Amino acid sequence: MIRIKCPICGLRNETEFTYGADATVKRPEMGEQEQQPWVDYVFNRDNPRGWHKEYWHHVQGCRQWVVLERNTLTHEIGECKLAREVEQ
Amino acid sequence: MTKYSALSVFRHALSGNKNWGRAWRDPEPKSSYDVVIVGGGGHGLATAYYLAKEHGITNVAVVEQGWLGGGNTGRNTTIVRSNYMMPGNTMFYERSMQLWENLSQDLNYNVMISQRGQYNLCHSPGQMDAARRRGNIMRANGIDAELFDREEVKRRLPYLDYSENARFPIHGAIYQSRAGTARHDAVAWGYARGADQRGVDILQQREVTGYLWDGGKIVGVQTNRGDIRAQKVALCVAGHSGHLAHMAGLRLPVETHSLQAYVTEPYKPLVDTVISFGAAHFYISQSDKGGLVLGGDLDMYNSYAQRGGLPIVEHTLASAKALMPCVSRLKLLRHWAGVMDMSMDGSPFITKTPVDGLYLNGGWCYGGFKATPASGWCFAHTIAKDEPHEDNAEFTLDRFNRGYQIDEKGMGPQPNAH
Amino acid sequence: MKRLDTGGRIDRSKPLSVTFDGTALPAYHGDTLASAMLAGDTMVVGRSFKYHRPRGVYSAGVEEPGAMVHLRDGNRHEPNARATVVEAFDGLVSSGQNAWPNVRFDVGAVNGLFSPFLSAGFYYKTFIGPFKNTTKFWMMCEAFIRKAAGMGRGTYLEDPDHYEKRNAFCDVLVIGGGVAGLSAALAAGRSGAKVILAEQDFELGGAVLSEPIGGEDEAWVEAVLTELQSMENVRILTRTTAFGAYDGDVYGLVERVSDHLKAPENHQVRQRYWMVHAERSILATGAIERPLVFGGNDKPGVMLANAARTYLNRFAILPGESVVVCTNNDSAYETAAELARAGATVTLAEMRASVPSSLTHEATEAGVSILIGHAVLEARGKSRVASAVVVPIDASGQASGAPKTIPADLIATSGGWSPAVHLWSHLFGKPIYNEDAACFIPRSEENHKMQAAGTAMATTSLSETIEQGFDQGVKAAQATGHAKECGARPDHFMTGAYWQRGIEPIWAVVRTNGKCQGKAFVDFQHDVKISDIDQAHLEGYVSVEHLKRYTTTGMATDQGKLSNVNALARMSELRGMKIPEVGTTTFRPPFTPISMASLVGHEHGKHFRPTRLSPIHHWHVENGAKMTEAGAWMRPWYYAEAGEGLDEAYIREAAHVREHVGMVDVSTLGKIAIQGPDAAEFLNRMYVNGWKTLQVGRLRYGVMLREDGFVMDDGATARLGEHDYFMSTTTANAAKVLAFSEHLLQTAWKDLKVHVTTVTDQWAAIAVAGPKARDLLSNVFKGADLSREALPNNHFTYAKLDGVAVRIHRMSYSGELAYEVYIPSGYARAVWETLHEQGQKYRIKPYGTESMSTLRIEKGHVAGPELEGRTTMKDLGLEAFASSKKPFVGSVLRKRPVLEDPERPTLVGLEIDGATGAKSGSILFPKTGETKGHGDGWVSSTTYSPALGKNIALALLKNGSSRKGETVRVVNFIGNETLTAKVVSHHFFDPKGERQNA
Amino acid sequence: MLELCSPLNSKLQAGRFGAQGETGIALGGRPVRDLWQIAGWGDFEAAAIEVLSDLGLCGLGSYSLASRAKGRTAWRIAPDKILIENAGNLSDYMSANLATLDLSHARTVILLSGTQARDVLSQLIAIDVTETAFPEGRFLQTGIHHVGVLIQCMGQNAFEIYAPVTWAETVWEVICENAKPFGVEIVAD
Repeated sequence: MIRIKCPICGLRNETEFTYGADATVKRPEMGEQEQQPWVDYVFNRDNPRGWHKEYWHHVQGCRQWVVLERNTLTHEIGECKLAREVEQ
Repeated sequence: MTKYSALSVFRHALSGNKNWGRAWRDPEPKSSYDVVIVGGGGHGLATAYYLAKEHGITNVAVVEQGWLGGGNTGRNTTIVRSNYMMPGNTMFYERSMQLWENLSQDLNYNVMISQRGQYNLCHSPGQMDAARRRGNIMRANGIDAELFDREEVKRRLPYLDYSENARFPIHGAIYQSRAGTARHDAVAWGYARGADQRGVDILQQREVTGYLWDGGKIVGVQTNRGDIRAQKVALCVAGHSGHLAHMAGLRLPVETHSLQAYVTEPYKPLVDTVISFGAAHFYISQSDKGGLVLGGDLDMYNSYAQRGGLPIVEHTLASAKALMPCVSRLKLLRHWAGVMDMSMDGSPFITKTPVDGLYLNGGWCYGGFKATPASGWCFAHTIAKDEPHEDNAEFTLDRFNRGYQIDEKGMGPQPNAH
Repeated sequence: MKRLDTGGRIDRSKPLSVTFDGTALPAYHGDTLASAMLAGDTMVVGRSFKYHRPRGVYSAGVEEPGAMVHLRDGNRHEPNARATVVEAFDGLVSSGQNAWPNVRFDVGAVNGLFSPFLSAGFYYKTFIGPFKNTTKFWMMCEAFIRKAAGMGRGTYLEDPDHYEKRNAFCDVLVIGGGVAGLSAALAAGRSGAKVILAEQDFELGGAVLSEPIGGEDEAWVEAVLTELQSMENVRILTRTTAFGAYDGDVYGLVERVSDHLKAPENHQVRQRYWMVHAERSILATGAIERPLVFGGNDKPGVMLANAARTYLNRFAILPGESVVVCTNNDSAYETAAELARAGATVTLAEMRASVPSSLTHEATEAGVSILIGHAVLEARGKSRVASAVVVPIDASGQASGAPKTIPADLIATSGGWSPAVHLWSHLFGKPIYNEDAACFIPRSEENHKMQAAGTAMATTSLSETIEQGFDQGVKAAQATGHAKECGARPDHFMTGAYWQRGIEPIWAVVRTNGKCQGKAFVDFQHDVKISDIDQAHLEGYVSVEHLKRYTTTGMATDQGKLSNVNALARMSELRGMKIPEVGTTTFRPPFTPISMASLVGHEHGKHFRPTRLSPIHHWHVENGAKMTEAGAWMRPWYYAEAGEGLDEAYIREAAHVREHVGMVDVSTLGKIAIQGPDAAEFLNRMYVNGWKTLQVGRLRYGVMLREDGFVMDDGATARLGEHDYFMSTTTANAAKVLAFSEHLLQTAWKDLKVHVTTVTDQWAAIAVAGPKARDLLSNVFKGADLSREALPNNHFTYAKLDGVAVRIHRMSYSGELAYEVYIPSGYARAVWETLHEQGQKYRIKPYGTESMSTLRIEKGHVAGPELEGRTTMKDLGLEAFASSKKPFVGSVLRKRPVLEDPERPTLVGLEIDGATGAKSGSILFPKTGETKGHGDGWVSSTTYSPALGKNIALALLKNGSSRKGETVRVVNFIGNETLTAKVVSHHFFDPKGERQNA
Repeated sequence: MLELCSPLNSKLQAGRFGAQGETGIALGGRPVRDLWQIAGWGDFEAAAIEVLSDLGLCGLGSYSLASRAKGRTAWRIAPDKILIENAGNLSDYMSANLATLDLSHARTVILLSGTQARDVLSQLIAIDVTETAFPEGRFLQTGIHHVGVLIQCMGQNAFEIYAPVTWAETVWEVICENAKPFGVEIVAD
C-alpha cells in the first residue's frame, strides 16, 4: 500500500488516488511547434530505478494533483507537494 | 546429451536415475563472442537458440545476472494466444503461436503446450462489436477465432455468473481455440538446453554493469565478473530495459511497472480453459497441478520491486468472485509480482537501436510470455541480418516519431493502461 | 491412539458430533478435527499429490501437509481444509479427498509403483510425441494428469456466507499470541500505545498450549492475559491470521469469525479481513518444527515430535503406545518423557554422538530408553507405522552399524525448528542463516519497522523469549512516541529444553551406501523424495529456484514450511556449499492460504463495482425499459412494447422520433463547469476549435485531442456568463476529461485563472427530439420563446416549470428539431413526467440508447465506436473544426507522418445491399480480389435506418472520401457472411440539416 | 412547485433489518440545502472571507475542520475552493476573482448514526475514525465504494455523508451491507 500524505487531506491510502505519470517531464510551451520536444514529453521516460517524482491525483479527496517522491525499488515515500506548488 | 523420451526416462529409471547429465553446461566465458545476449529469460534464450539454429551463429553467450528464467519467464500466468488486431502485431503473434505448436518437438523438451482455448468475455453490445472486429481480423489473417453469444458461453462455461445479480452481464465472448497455456519454466529450460546443445554459452550469476565502447560503438559488456567482448550486444531484459538502455545513453518510451500474479491451492479440474473477464482486467486458468492461476491489473505505479500491494490483490480477487462466484471458498496460496516494461502503446520493441552494436528486445508489457518463440526468432533474424523480419518490422523505437502507435486497446500513451 | 481420561484443554462436558467419511469421531469442545481423528484412531486421512500415498496427521498446526480434507458439504463445502486447524464444532462433516474410492483404499496409489519413472522433471522429458503441428498428444496425456492431480474438489455452488473488510490503525501490531507476543503486547499496552494482538489459534498461549496443564507457564499466560484484557488500548484478535506484510506499514489479517460454527449466526460474517495500519509491528510468530528425512517418513504414524506432545497435553490423546522418538536437538526430550509418563513405551533415538546427562536424566527417569548416536533409518508398516528400523549413525547421518527393528505405532521426529520468518520476508526478502540454531532468522535492522521476538528470532530459552518480547514491546512503544513506563518485565523462569541448544544439523538418515532406505520424502504433500533432489543436482538444476521448480519441493500448500531447509541442506551437501551460500527461496504472501472471498468483502455480485443511476432511473425501470450498462451507468436501452424485441423496438422508436417526438434521458453526459476569467483561453487550448468569439447564450460543438494527437472526445460547450462555461462530454470520457483538465491547470497551465468542477450530478438532461419538439416544449415551458428566430440552433435559453428553473439548449444529435433540457437533478423526474404526460397529445414516446444510435448514424455523427482511441480528426471527417490559428492539445503530434498519411481509413457511409444488415466489426475489402490481411477498413456502427428504409453503416475505409459510389465487400468472417455495400457520404439523412434547423 | 425527488427515495423506507437484538446503526437521509461552491485564485482567501462573513461565518476553517454558524457550514475542500451549505444564492458574488457554483442538487446526505456507526465507517474507509482521530466537527473527503464523498462528524456516533446524487444509491446499499451485522433501523423523514 502506497500511503500518500496529501498536503490537503493528510495521510491517505493509494486507493483514493489515481496514478498520473512521471512528474519530471516538462510540458513544452503551448507555442512549441517542433515535434521532438512533444515526443519526448509524451513518450520518452527516464524510468529510474530508485527515486522518482510522480504525479498522483487525489480523486477521492480534494481532487488536487500532487507530486510525490517515491523510490521505485524500495517503495519508500519521500516528500509530497501540491503540483501547483512545484516549479516545473 | 540424452535425447529425452519415455524410453530414456525408463532406461534411466532402471539405473536409479543416477546417470542423468546436465541439461546445460556451466561454462567459463570466452573472451569474445559474435553476439552477447544480456538476459537469460525466455526471450534471451530463445534468441540464442534461433541464432544458432536458424542462422548458424553459435559463438554466442547469454549473460544472466541471476538464474535462468528467474525474471518474468518464471513469474507470468503462462497464457499463449494470437488474438491481436493491429497491423504489426497480428502476424507476429501468429508466428509465435505456430512456433509454440511445434516447440516441444523442436526443443525435445515438453513445454506442455495446452491448447485449451481462451474466451474473452464481452459485457456490452459495444464490446461484442469490438470483439467481432478483432475476430474478423484474425480470421482474415488465417487465425482461428469464433464469436459466441451469451447462450453459447453459458453452455460452455456454466459456472460463470449469469444471474440477475451480476454487475456486468455476459453478452458473449470471442474464443480462440488454439490459445491456451504452456509451462513457463520449461520454456526457459528447453531453450537453454537447445541453445547449449548448439554451442551457446550460458553464463549465470553474472550481472552486466556497463558496456565496452569503441568510439560510439558498443563492443561488449562489463560484468561484475569481468568484461566480455562482442560484435553485437543484444538486450533481452524486459522490466529492466530502461535501466540497461540508460547505461547506453538511451531514453526509452517505457516505464517499469509491477504486475502481480496469483495461484490458489490445487483443486481437481474446475476450469478447463482460459477465461478473460471483459469488465475488469482479470483472467483465470487452471494449471495442470490444479492451482487456479489468476492475473489482474498492474499496481499502476512505476516499480522495480517485484512485490505487489494489497489493493490490486483485493481488486483481482473481487474480479474472480464477480466472474465466477464459486471461487469464494477456495483459497489463495501465493501471490507474487514481476516487473514489466510498459511501453507507450502497449506493443514491444525488437529492433536495432540508435547506438551502433546495440540491439533491443523489450517493451513487452503483459504480453511477453506468449511472444517468446517469435520474439527470439525475429530478434535472431534482426541481429543476424541487421534488418528486421517483416513480422517485427514495426517494433521500432522511432514509431512514436512517425505516429505508428500499435495500440491494441486505444488507450493512448499511458503505459499503465495497456 | 486413545483419549486419556483426564487432562488436556478439551471440555469433556461438551461432546460434539463430528464425522469423517461418515464415521463419527469422539470429539469435545476444544478439539480440532485432527485431534478428533486421532482420538478416533483414524490414521489414514488423506492422500498425497503425486503417488497417492496414504497420509495421516503429521503436525498440529498450519504447516500440515497430509491431513487435508473436504470440510462441510453443499454450498459451504471447502476443499483442502487442514484438519489440524479446523476447530471441532457440533455437526462437523468431513471427508477424504484426492482419492477414489476413498482415502483408505485409493486406486491412484498405483502411481507409486511407477515412481522411478515419475522422478524429477519427468514431465518435461516425456509426452513429447513425434507429431508435428499438433499438441493433441500432450493434451490427451494432460487430461489424465489433471484428473489425478489437484487435491480437493471444489464446487460450482455459490457461497451463501458474507465477508467484510475492516480498517484498523494502531501503534503496535503484535503478530502471534504466544509467550513472546503476549510479553510484547504487555509492554506496549502498558505504555499506552494502541496495540493489536493477532493470534491464529483460537486460544492464546502459543507453545504453552502444548505444555501439560496447570504449569507455571500457563499461570504466567493467564496473568498476562488478564492484564491485557483490562487495557482499553489493546485489542486481542484470536482465530486471526496475519497473512501478509506490505509496503506502507500495512498488514493483512483474516479473522475467522464463524468458521468454528456450523454456519454464521444472526447476520454475522464468516470471515473478516482486517487491513491494519501499524506504525510498528512485532513478529512473534514462533517456529515450526522440521521433519527428519528417512525411508517411509511419510507414513501415517510418523509425526512431528511437538505435534505428538500437543496431542498429548492439549487434546489429552495418547498418540502412540509404542513410540520411537528421533531427534537431532533437545526439544524432543520433554515429548519423550511425557509420553512415557502417560503410559507409552518410548525409545529415543538421539542422533547426536553425545549429550549431557542433565538432558537425558528426566527422560530416563520417566522410563525412556535412550539410544545415543542412533536414528530412524526407515519407518515400516503398510498403511500405518508398525515398526521403526533404528541404526547407529555417524556425524553425517550415515548408518555406521547394524540396524534393529523396534515395534512402534508412532515415530515422533524433530529435525530442529524453522522460525516463521514469512512476514518479515514479505517485506525484506531473504532472511539470514543462524549457524548455531541451524535455521533462517530475520535480519534485524534499526530502521525496520517490523521487529521480531521470541523463537522467531531463535531465542534459546523461555526466559529469553519473555525478555525479548517485552524489550521489543518497549522499543516499539517508544518508537511510536509512548513514553509511559512499561513497568517491570513479567516474571520469567526456566522450563525445559529449548531446541536451539546443541542442535546437530543432520536431517537425512542414509544407509552405508549414502542412500535412504526406501522412499524418503522431503516434501510430503508433493511427494518429492531426496532422490529427486539428487537428480535435479545431476541435471544442473542447482539454484534454489531451479530446484524448487524442477522438483516442485516447497510448492505444496504448506509452501515449504516443512521442506525448505531439508531440501536446501541436501542441495548444499551435494554442491559442497554451506546452506546460506545456496540461499533460500523468497516467501510470498499469504502466510497460510486465505479464502478468496475474505479479501473481497462485499464487493461482489451487484456490488462488484459501484453503479451510477440517472435521477430519472426509476421511471425508466417502472416503465418497462430494458436497461444496459454504459460504463458505470445504467441506461435505458429500449422501451419494449408488447411483444417487441430489441430490433422491433429500436426501429419503432427511431421512426417515431422522426415522425412525431421522442424523449431520451441524456443525464449521463459528462458536464463540467468551466469558470474564471481565462475560461475561453482554456477552452481554446483544450479544443481544436476557437472559443474566443462565443457569445453568452450560445453553445458550440468542440473536438478535443489527446496529447498524442488522436481524438479523445467531443461535445458542446455553452457560455453561460462572462466567465462561466458549461462543457458537456461523452458519457464514457467525462472523468478522463475532468482529470486531464485539472492536471493541466495545476501543472503546465498554472497561469490560467480557471476552475473546472463536475456538475454531472447537479444537472439532469432530457433531449426532446422530433418535429413536434418545439410545440411540446413551448406548451410545457410557458413563456419561453423557443421559436426558430428566438432560439436558433446552438443557442440556449432559460425557462421555468412550476417554479423550477431549467435551461434549454437548442441542439440536435438526432438531426431532428431537438432540444436538451437541463434540469436541477432533484426535479428531473418531475420534469420528465410532466413532459411525458403533456406530450401525450403530441404522441411523445421515450427512446433508448439503441434508437439514439440509429438516429445519429443516419446523421453521420461519430460516437464511441468511432472515437476508439486510434482515430484522428482527419479520419473522422472532423478536420474542418481544427483551427490553424492557435495551438491546442495535440496540435503538433497530430501532424506526425503516419497520421497525415492520405491512405488512412476515413469515415464513410455504407448502404448495405440486400435485406440483411451488416455487423459492426466487419472488415471491408474491394469488390474483387482476396479477402486477406487487414483489409481496406472496418465497419464501426450499423443500424437499420427506418428513415431510409435500408441497412446502413458507418465505416472507416482507406481513401474513403475518393471512393464514393464504389461497391465494397463487407466481410464478417466470424459470422460466415459476406455482403456488398455502396460507399456513400456518412451524412445519410437530411445532409443539409433542414430538419434540425426547422 | 414540482416535487423534489430524493435519489434515495426508494431506500428511505422506515424499517429494520440485519442482526436481531440490539440496533447498532440508524440510517436516514436528507437533501442538502443551498450548497454552493466558491472558488478563486491568488488572493482567494480574502475573497472567500468576504463571502463567509456576509454569511455570518467567521474564518475559513481548515482542511479538516468546518466553519459552522447560523445553521451554515463551510468546508475548505481545496486550497482555492470552499463548499457552503445553507448559503442562500451566491450567484451575485460571481466575479473575475471568484467563481460561484450551485451544487445544491449534486449531493445528497446519508445520515449514519448509532453505537456502531464508527465500526461501520471503519469498514467503508481506510482512515482512522476513532473518536480521538475523528471528533465532532471534523470532516473528511474520501471514498466509499470508490465514490468520492465528504463525511462530517456530527457527534460521538453521528455522521453526515455527502454523496453525489447519481452514486447515492450504490453508496447507500454498500453501507447497508456493512451495517447488517449490527442490526439496522432505517429512519424515514
